Amino acid sequence: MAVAAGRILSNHLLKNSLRNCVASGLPGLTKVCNQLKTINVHNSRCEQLRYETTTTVREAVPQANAQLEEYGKMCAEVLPKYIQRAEDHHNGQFLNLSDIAGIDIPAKTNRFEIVYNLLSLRYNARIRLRTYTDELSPIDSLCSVFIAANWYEREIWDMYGVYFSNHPDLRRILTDYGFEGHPQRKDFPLSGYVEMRYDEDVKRVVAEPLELAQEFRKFELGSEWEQFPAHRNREVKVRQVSPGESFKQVAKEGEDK
Amino acid sequence: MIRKLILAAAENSIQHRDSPENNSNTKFEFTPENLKRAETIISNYPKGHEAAACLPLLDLAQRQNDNWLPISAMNYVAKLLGMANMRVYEVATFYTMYNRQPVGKYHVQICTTTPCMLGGVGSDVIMETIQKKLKIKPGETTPDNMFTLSEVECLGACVNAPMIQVNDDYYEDLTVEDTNKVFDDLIAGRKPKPGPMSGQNHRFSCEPKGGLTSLTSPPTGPGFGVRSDL
Amino acid sequence: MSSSQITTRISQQVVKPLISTSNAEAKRRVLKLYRAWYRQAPFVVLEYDIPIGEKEVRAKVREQFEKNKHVTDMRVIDMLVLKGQMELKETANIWKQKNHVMNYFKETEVKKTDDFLTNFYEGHHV
Amino acid sequence: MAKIATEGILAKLKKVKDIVKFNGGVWNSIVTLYRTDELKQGELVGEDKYGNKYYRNDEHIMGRNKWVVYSDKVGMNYDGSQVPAEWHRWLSDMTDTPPTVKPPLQHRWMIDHIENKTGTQQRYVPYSTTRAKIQSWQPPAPSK
Amino acid sequence: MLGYRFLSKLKHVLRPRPTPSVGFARSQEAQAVANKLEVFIDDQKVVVDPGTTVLQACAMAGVEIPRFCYHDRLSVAGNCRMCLVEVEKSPKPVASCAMPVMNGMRVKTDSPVSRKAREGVMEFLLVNHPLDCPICDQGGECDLQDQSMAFGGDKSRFVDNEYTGKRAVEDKDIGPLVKTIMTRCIQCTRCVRFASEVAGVEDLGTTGRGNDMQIGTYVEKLFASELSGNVIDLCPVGALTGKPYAFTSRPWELRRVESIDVMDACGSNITIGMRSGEVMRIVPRVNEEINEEWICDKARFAIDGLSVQRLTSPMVKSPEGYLENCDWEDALFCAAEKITRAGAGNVAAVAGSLVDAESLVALRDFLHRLGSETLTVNSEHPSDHLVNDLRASYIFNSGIVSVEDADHVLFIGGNPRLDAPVLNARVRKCWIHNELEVSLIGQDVDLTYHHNHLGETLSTLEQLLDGSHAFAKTMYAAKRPLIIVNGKILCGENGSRVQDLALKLANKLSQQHAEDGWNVYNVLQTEASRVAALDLGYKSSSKSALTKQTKVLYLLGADDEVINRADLADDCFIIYQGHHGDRGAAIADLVLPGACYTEKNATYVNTEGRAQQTRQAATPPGLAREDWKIIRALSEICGVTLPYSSLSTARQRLCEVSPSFSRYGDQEEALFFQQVVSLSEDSSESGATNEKLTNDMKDLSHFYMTNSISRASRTMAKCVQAFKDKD
Repeated sequence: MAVAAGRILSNHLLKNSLRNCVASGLPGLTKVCNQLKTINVHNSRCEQLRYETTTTVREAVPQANAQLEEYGKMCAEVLPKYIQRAEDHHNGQFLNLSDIAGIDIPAKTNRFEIVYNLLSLRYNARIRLRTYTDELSPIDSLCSVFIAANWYEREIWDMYGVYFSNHPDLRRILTDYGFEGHPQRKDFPLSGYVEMRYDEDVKRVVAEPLELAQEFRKFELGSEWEQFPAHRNREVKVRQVSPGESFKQVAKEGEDK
Repeated sequence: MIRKLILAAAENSIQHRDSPENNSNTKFEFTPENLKRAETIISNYPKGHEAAACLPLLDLAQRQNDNWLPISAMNYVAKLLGMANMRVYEVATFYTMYNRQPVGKYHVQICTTTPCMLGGVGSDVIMETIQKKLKIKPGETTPDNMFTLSEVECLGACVNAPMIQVNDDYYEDLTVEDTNKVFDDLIAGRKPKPGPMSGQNHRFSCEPKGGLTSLTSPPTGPGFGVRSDL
Repeated sequence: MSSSQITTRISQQVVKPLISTSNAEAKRRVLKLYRAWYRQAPFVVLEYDIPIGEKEVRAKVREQFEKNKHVTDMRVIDMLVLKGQMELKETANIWKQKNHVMNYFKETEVKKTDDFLTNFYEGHHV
Repeated sequence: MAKIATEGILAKLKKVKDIVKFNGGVWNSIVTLYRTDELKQGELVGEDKYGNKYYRNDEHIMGRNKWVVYSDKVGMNYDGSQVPAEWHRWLSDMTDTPPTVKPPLQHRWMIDHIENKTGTQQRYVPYSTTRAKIQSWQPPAPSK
Repeated sequence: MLGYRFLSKLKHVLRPRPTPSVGFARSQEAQAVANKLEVFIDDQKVVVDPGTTVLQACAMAGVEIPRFCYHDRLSVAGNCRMCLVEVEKSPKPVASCAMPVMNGMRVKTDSPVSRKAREGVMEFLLVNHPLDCPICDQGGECDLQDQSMAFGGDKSRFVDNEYTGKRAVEDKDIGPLVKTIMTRCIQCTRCVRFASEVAGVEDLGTTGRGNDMQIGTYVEKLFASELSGNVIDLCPVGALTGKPYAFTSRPWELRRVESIDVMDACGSNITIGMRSGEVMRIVPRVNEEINEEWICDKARFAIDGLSVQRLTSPMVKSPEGYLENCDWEDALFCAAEKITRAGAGNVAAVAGSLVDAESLVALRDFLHRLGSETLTVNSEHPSDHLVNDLRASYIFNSGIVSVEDADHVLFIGGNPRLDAPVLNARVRKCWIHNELEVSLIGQDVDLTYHHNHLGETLSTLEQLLDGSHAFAKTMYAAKRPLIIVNGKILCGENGSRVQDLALKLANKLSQQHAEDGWNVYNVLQTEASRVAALDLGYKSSSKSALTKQTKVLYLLGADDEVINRADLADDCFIIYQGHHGDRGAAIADLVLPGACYTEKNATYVNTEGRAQQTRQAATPPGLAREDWKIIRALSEICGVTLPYSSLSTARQRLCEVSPSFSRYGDQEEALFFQQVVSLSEDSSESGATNEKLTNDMKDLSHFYMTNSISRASRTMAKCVQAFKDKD
């Protein structure tokens, strides 16, 4: 049900060594792996990703690419069982948790996507692990593995309301005490629910339901004299790629065009 | 330098600026003869299209008014033709042959376009001669209001290069002596004979300098080349 | 779809429990939390120096709990209990300030009225 | 020993007497003591145009050797800012030459010394210099 | 909003011009289908009428061609070359705005040739265009900016001007409304064409030639037109911008509120540009049936009057005679006390020119509940003899758009150019394109087009009626004549006589040659509130209605110099409710601050009887409140509470009175014209006929300041001054 996906990214090997590992099972990265049954390799996102990462600093070393790709495959198969191994596996040494990010896609059943970015300083390689959850399903905390996860997870809890079980000190980190709701959720209104002001009578800051006496600032970028709307929002044509289709086919079609 | 440019720009500006001799209150009216001429010109064009007579009427006005067009003359023509003033201004500013600033008695226009610059002695020499003679630079008028010198683009007499135009007359095939002679005459009040000057292989018009090279035989008569049975 | 239906659907899918494994346990947690809040009330009054008595604080606590009395989903109850615990911790440790506590009582909020003249004088848009 | 002590006491009493005398008798000394919380004797260096009197007595340690007795006009409402600039620099040891010896330069553009008006009706109240977005109509005066 | 204008433009192209009476259009339609042309725009087939240009055909196919000089409502100039497109079998790209389509033409709008042509043109246009976009008021809504982004190349080959500088052109001073920065001009000549075709003021032109060509007036001159502001919208670059608006805001900061203009009775559609509760500017909104896409300068520039001389607090007169601020409770109780003490029948109300229908109906109901019937509009009409009970007698029956189909327009009184500039622009358009004949009775004025001036007196009208006038024959020959009577004339001294004669003449004309269903009789009202007020049963004469018995006079925005303190009893208590401290507030004993048209959602009915609504852009300043609410609150305090307390219920009440109020945007046709005529025949009276028809709008200087908002506006005052200084 929850899905964990591992993807290996590296500055220099991104062109073709991508693997999206999708597994079904319970969330909680440390345990999820035991239930990881299938490994499904998706190529459908290749083009998109190629796009994201075309700015390479170093020149690609095919050999290293191949190695890391192998390693990625191995990770995808083995690593979920022992996620810790991603950290201290001899060939990986992903010792650094650089970031935990969250994405909210309300339309999905498991609306939250939690993304862990790991870095191996030893090999200058990065690995990106994704897991999915909903509002009520807790995720196992990674604090026992990475101390750095503490505040990141608190942030995720504060912003998205994803509960991390076994977190040593899960509480709000950014919002004010008494703040209701999780601001990064897509269904949280941009203006919030309450507005704060200093009240002269009670001599303290009060929070009141939103009235927006002050104008809510918004830029209207469309011209009064719009003449060429077609040219302004030129549609980006997105080609749907079915899972069976290989990246090379897509790329080739693109060249033909 | 820049100041000079700005001043020059202001002088030649397309914008009208009232001055003592040129403002909308300056008196201008066609003389009775010219009025008659104007009416004839207007009658050349169909009714309702009087505006077509704008160019000749402006020319008439310019000729009547010492070779330049004050704003009041433009307004007068506009009124005469039932046009908006602005439409006449548009015409008058478009054509360079309408002088919207006072000019001297003789408006000397020297062509400095490539053929005149290269042909004969070259317009550079002629220009220098005139400047020396009149002691003015292009765009200026002599203090006695006799001459205005303008540097212009091609006047369509390239065969007879170099050339100048003084009011309505062309003086062509100029040399330094010819030029001096023309201006001596003009200063003396005589009118030199227009056309190619004698200095450069005197010719009648624009025929080749060394005599005709084609069409030398007499023209054929009627019936030439026609089938005998016709 | 009522929340109980959701629960069944989810339970069929083997959901991961948040904390509690049974409704009884969830209920126990709620009561425990309520008790903790109830006992905290005099300290809240004292420590935050608020112009409100214990009684009102307890009434407010009860009101806050009753606001969610319709909730039957065990996991939702758990989540609410978790948030309630965090809130209690923030309150008990005096991480909060007076205004945070007082915001529960909404004393400055103006009641909306349908009376035309009142709204007219106040300049409220109806 | 006792004699010395006695002399010392006598000298002190004399000093007290001098000070009381300097301050214009017992009653005036009590008033001055009430006003300034101390009773001192010193050389009158000068008086400014507001009526403040400036004294000096180098027997006191540096920092206490110059002092001002504010004009009787201000009563108990005396304030450090009532000392004009030229005396202020003498009083705070920026110079030892009092303005009585070296009068300050006078220029036409100089305005009179004003004490700090904070807390009074004449206090400075900052005001907005931006024009109001909406200007209200000012009704005309009644025509009679 | 993004594509609104585009869509509406497209609609304009696609939809045949609205014809009020369908009869004549039918047969033409059938004919037209036969000789349609088939063209292919980017391989897409489009069937168009002959004479359509390539650009229009492209628009129909949904392909927008970039353009600068081309404008739907102006003649084709074809001088910017931006609209070049590739046409198959044509050796060169063609200027699509000037090229009529030919059968089977294949146009390629996005081919390499077209794109290269555009890039080339853009490169040329930018050779001398200054790069001062950051300080240019057009920035953000600039055609040149947008199109160079969409169609331009990324670099220029004209690098000389890094040394020589770009061409600089002197700025022209053409008045207090339009700011010129002529260096930015790309010589599209839209402004020149607008001035000579639409505004009818041939002051602008292109002087000089080549690189020295300039747009300007040649002589220093005021661009004296009541429509001059429209050149700002027309200018595709920042050469012509609004002088009062200069450097105040950016278009993307503005919140757009679609509203209605109330400066005249046409009800031009406008968009209010609002930023943080302040009205920054007003621009026209397309409405083919009213204002096309023009608005007059008063509508556009009088907005600075909205922020000065405002009534921001209720005021009550002190015993010393000073108006002093008070709070609403005091003001309302004071008013209520006076009203209840005055007793039934002694309370009168006069409605001004900018009042909305909601407050009119509220005031009417309020007074009726108090037992008073004295409700009038602000007019000088001496007695109430006008036939005003039937709608046909006071609205513009045939609609503004009917001018397009008319073959003869007879103006009676007034100066239509200044009373209804957008109507006059349409008449001028038809005078140019449809050979419309226009004649005028009344003081002769400059209408910007040729018209027959028939006479100045009533007798002219009589002569026309009995056929003795020299012009009568031409007039009776007209198939679709329009008589447009100025509303101000009807309110004047001879109002009822004029109405009588005009109605008879209209009747006679419609019986002679006019086609069936053609409305001849039209009234051009000049005040935005007038039709709504008359619809709601307000009487048209305030002079006679106000007697010495009036104890309390309620002025609802009545600011014109019709009511004088001297005409009233000494103890008459005057309550003024309105938004500006103007003439009305000056004589009042009690002032209740209301909202002006940008500050409320309100209904206005234009001269055609078309209900439209303004939308709230700003909030009423200070303690000011929406007008109908004030009356509603007062009614409650007087003990005669009105039964509506929200805008929607107030509108329901309006709807009960006349359903036409709720049909926003539609012109409500008035019936019973024949009854109006017969009524007028009953009331026919003979009077002096050699009296001249008065006219208070002689020239532009009278145009700018006509109501409390424009009288408060500094910009309008500057315009009057500039016009007076002109000569």
